[in-house]
Amino acid sequence: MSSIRILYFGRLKDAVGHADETLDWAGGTTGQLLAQLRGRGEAWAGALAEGQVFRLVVNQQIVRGDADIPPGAEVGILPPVTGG
Amino acid sequence: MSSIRILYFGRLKDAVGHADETLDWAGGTTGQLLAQLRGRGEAWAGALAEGQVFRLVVNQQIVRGDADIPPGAEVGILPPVTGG
Amino acid sequence: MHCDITIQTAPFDLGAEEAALRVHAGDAGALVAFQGMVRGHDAAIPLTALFLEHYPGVTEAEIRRIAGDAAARWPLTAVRVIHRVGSLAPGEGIVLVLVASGHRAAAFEAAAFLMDYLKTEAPFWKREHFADGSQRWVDAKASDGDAAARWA
Amino acid sequence: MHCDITIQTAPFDLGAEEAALRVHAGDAGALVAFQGMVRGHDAAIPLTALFLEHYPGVTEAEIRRIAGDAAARWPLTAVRVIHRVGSLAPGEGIVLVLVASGHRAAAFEAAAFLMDYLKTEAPFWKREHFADGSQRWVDAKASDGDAAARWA
Repeated sequence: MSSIRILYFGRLKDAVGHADETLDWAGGTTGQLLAQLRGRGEAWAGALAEGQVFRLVVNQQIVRGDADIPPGAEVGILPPVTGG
Repeated sequence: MSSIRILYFGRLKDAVGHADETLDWAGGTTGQLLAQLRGRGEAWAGALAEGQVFRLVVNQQIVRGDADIPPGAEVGILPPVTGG
Repeated sequence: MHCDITIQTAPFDLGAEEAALRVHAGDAGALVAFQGMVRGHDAAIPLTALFLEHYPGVTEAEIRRIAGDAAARWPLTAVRVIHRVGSLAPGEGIVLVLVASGHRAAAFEAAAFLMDYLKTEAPFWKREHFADGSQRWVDAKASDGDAAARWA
Repeated sequence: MHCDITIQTAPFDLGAEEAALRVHAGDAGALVAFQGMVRGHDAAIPLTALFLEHYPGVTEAEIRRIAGDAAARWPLTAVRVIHRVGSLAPGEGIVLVLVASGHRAAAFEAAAFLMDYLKTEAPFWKREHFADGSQRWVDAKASDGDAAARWA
């Protein structure tokens, strides 16, 4: 069975309780992934609410809009950034 | 008899032929001094023409407009600047 | 254009980086450097440390891409970016941006552009550790987003 | 605000000046440096040297005055200006401006403001010496006057 690896950064790591996870994944988009994760309950819906997610990264590429996530992908979920 | 000391800078030194001079001076303004120096002939009139003089300095203070030059003053005549 | 991007835990040295950059800067007449330092008294409680994390690989690639955008926009001869991650004490340098150009306005604008990018778009996250033992992830500032919007 | 202005014939060192300035910069989070270098290939004939002169006393006082203007306009904690005079070879530093502030935009703008002033208003004059033995006083550039007019 296919899966993806999800990486959480910054405050999202604390909010969801871990830095990374492996998720069964037959295929789909970033929008479908976010909807699925938000569906895990109130804590997840809050942690991954619109203003809390700044960018999604698929296989080390920042993606815009509703992008495809192929099985086997690495997906980074990035909260608003605070560098410099 | 009273006098002033005049200092020339940058290309003005070459244009008038010396770096400084002492001039008899009973009193007057920067405008009167420039008129007197320009009256020395065509070379002086050209060297001290409007676009060639950027600032006048009286006793180490940059002056604007037609400023008073007291007897005994040091007067700097500054061509357009090219620092930095 | 010469372009050198590093994410590191170690401190950096402005003087050494300037000397190294000038080897690659050619006949550039203008060099602008920006150095950001950890502020110890920005909040009500004194800061004891700042912890920074990034997305290895992605962050470096994104900074390299934006440096390329800057080079397309301004006539630059060399760009150097160092961003630190890990635990930093107040007063320590966090970020260094060096830009060399034949034109001083280009050097100033490109350095400001790169800093605005690093503040608003580059994947870095800061956590503040305070003298009372508390800690918190830093909130993104709206003013930084406004600064970056200047270049859009 | 700490303010240190020097006109000197000796070379300067960006790293040493940055370290010295930070002693006076307090809890400033942002430091911007501008360094100008002698360009060797700006004209048709290669440059062998640049000679700079100033008006001793007047030039220093004017730069100090303009640094005060900058401090009134932006929240600066420290300003350092070094301008060299005498004979300089291509590649050598001519001018160094360092500005420390709590705010990066203020540091960038104040450094650009000081450089525009130094280019267009400060009493300095440059003479170029070329590889063929010729020399000439540099003409003031209209573009520098335009840059300074931004701040009026």
